[in-house]
Amino acid sequence: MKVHYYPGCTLKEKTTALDVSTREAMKCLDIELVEPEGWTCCGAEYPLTEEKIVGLAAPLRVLRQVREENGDFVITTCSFCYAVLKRANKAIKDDPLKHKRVNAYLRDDIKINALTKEKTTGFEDYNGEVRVLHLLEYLRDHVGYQKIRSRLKRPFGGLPVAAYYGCRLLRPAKDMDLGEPDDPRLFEEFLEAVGATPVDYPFKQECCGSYLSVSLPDAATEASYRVLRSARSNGAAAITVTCPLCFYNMDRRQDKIKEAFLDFPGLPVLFFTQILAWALGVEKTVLGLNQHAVPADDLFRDAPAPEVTL
Amino acid sequence: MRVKLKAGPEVRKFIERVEELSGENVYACYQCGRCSAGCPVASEMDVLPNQVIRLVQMGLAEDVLHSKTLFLCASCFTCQSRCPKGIDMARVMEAVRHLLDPKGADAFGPGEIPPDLANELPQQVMVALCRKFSK
Amino acid sequence: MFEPQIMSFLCKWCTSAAADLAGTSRLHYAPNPVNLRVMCSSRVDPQHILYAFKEGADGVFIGGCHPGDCHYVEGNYKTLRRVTLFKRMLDDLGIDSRRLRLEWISAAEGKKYAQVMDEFTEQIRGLGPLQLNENALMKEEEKDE
Amino acid sequence: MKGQKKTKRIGVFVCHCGVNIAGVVDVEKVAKTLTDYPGVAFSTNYIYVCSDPGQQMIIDTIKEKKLDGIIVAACSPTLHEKTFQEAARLAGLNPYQIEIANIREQDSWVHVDKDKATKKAVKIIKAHVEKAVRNESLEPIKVEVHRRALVIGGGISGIQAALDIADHGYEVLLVEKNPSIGGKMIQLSETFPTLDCSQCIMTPKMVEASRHPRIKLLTYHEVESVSGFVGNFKVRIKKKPRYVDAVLCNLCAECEKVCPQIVPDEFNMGLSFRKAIYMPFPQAVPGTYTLDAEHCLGLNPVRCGKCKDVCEKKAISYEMQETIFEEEVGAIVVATGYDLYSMQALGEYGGEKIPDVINGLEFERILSASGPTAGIIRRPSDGKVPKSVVFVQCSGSRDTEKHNPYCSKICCMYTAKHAMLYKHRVPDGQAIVFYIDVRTGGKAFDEFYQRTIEEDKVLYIRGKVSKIFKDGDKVVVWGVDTLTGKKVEVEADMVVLAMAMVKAEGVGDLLRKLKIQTDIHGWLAEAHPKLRPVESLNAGFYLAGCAHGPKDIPEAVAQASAAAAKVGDLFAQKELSHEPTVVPVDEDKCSGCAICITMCPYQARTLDTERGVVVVNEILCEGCGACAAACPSGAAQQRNQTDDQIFSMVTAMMKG
Repeated sequence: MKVHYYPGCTLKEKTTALDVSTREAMKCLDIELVEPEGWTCCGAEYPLTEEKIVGLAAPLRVLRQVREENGDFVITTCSFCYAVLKRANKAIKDDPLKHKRVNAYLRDDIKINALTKEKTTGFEDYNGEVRVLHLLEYLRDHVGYQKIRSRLKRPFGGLPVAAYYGCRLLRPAKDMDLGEPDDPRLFEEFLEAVGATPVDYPFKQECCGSYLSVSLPDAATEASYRVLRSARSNGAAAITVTCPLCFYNMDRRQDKIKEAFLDFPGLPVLFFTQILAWALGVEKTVLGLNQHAVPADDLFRDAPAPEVTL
Repeated sequence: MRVKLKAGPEVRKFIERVEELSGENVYACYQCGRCSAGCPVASEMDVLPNQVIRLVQMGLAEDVLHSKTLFLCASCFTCQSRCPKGIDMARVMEAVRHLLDPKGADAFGPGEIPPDLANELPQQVMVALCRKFSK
Repeated sequence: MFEPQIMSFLCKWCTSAAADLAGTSRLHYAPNPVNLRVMCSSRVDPQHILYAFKEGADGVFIGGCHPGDCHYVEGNYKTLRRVTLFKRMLDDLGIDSRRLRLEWISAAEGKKYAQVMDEFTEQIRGLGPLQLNENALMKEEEKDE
Repeated sequence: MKGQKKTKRIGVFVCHCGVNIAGVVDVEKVAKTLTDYPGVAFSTNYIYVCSDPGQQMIIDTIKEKKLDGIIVAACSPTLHEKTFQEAARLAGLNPYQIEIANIREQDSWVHVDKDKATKKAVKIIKAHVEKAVRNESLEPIKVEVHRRALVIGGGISGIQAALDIADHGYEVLLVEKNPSIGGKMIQLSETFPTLDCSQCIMTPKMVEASRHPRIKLLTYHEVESVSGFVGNFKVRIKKKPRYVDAVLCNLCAECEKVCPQIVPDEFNMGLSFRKAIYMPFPQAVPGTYTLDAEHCLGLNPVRCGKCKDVCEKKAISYEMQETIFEEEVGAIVVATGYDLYSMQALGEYGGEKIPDVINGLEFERILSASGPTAGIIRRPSDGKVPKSVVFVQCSGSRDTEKHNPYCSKICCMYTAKHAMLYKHRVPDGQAIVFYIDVRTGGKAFDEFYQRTIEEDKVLYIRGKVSKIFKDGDKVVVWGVDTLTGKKVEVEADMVVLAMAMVKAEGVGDLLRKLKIQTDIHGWLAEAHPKLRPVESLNAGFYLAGCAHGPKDIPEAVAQASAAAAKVGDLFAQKELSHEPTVVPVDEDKCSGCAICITMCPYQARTLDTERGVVVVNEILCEGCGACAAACPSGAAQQRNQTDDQIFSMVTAMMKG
């Protein structure tokens, strides 16, 4: 089965581990991922003022391209891309003024015929026809946990794992619609389906510091520390994320966290797709584990999960 | 110094612009402070989120436009998700930031990112940060 | 000067009481509207309105309680729905729908009542005498019966 | 069109009201003009028609001129309609043959142009003549009253209402779904602002209710359905099997000792345990054990039967069955109370998953001398005495976005009380209250609140808590002090959430059965927000206590007494008198389309499916006329304001 998949810029360049593990896992589930022709950056940040209409053009172009390729939906894994695509799509459906103004920008785009590569101009208005799904959502609603369970080659043996949602998957809830923003279940259900034990901890939905790690590094260090510490003190052997930026803040900058907070012993950070791929039988050499600053290799063993020392 | 509250068309226009740009009714806020209580970066802010909306309500444009807070909000929407009145503070922040011209010393542009860090950073960080806080 | 004839249907609990208050406050307003007191604005049937136009009214006014204040729970909402729909029909019948006006005026709003009466009288004066297309109206009446 | 042969003799009396009318309206001319109007047999003007000689003139004229309808053209009908109706009655004329034409407030006082005002007066009077010639003589609708009341709910409001009605001399059925009366108040520790012990002031009332000769206490009963109308309700009541004979049970407690089934104790908010056979609390009324079939091993001697074996009084029987019986009452007081909003709804406060985050009622039980900790403040997780307690006001209240938009009203005061009592019991402990506003409108309330701060040194922080989470054995609270602009964090031992009050669970279904009006939050709706605060929109139903919305004990008691007084008003009448200007159905014209039924807010109209016509319960009809306006066939006609009357009035007003 072919489905549209929007990796986004970061997965293509810096954080290929998320992209590669997604593709490998989907292969195990007999799902072929197709990227929309000529996709561009989504803009990373959903425009929050009523006047920044042009910020909606990029994500909606991507979605329109999916429609042109007869796709009903597109899946993403990066939380930032997911939020921007989903919110832009909702805005154009809900707000007639935005619909009118954005389509005025989009109408005269150059169209490339997928087969002949012939260029023409003029598009039908995009009306929000394509659904935007996070891979977690797709796995739950389209693939089904039943099917995942039936294909498991290496169930995780109850490894205690913390699900980290961060901001973008859940909020604002009226746009994202992935569950109660202070009591979500989606990620935990996924972890159970792959045989891990989700750890309940109160920071699963708190912010990791986001891009403040660049403009105000200390604030991000503290925010990430609180999340990691909470996960670890509640018994997690690893924390799983869906977002390359959360990964950057919590894994790549974990040495800085340890420097600032001496009581923190460290915690491996995984992409949820790495867990999925490995459980479905993918070899760990292709999971991009070499991109991790905090070694996570030990978690992927055929033997029972390692003891967790707190 | 005692702050003189004004009520002229200029003050009204500032409040109206914030409301128009953000799509939020700033008068819906009854100052419970929950946005500040849950904000992950409030401790770094010179003006707390609830104070930002308070200053807008009072029409004290200068105070709010010159606060560092505008460039600290990471749009994590924690405030929005818990606001008892459903106000999206991140949008109010963005609206005020939009009205700030020139953007001032707290803005953050591509030039501020050291080249070696830029090599390492996920693309989304640079795009998002520069869209948000750029001069 | 053209003196319009205005037929007013007033809810006993609010607008009629407001008209009384306007009186006790000695407010002066246009004498054109003549008031018929009903128990509730929802007692007013579109037929009554049409009949008033037929009998020479240039304007018809209905006064009811503010939303949420109806003495009979939600009679005023029923009136609002009826009037909204009926206004569209009036236009079809060739009667300018501005000749029918519905207002929420509470028993405390004597001043508003007087203002609205003046305003409505002037508005109808501006629209001029109602030129009734008797044929269209008769057809409508037959349909009703 | 729609004419009627005018055979009536109508008299017109135009009042000068001194110069109030005569100063603007040419009253003589008006009276003279009316003389010739069809139907008018007599027309005159007089200086003050409402004066004694004026009224006498009316009485004499009615008799002398054999009038069968009169118009008094004078001031607003709200002032003297009753006066003239009475005068007419003295003259032998039916009061419904009197019409008041308002030519003062709505004419002479508001217009200056004498000519126009005079013409307008003529139009107004002519219109009323048209109405009068078509008026029917009417008599008030009479209906017998069943002088017996049903009170639903055995909390403080229900008990108070029942006692008052019974003291008025009427019989009362007090229905309570739980095994004992007492409601929420009996669970409270001490009450603000006087700190009386709740049980001490409540139990005498409970006992009084149980001993009152005119109160029939129906505990462990539920109202199944209500039919009929004011004065004449038929109520079906379900008696749930208690499996213990309340008369035989001597409270020896042997059954409880042998029962193997352990169940969370509802009375202690699940903070302790009871057996499947239990007394809800020591002062329960009636004083009897109840066997909770849901948790019993099976009501079967083969499976267990231990309680039955040890009961010397042979009070226990597994054979008891649910029964349903019918009662007739004339009035119903609804006092079904409230519940606290579920903590599960507040994920950011732990969503009920943190054991040491509790609600206000749980804290009441912890404070209570008869509670699970015998009045020593201990936290649920480990029984330690908490040295730092945070109280969070407005938990789930004043939140238009996700929870309840309204203020729950009593939390400010009970939180102050909680903090104060905590400090009394744990003097070296720290009590912090997070609030948005403190509302202390009540007798001696603000003084109490100030005492909490000044004398008991409770720290009040102005800001709403954003997040509460567990960290080790501490409960961490993230808040803000909006007064200083400081973001604050408290590592507390226990947190008490002042949860919003919401309509009682399960009441929604009951209220639906009663067909009683509620507001959008499920609270009972009063007939008028200012002037009829204890009556329902549905005649014969009265409201008491928190079923109507959040309120404190004195308010609930006051409302219950007011509801009882209203029931007394109703029962003081042998029969009910109801305005006859209702909207009956002309069955010959009715097509049974039922449109009028959807218009009626009072359930006065029902479809007789057999005959295919709508039938009207005239007692329930309030005469708004919305149905008459909607009726497509003209079958629904309001008495003395028929379409015919309105049409002829319009003609007179537009052409007169």
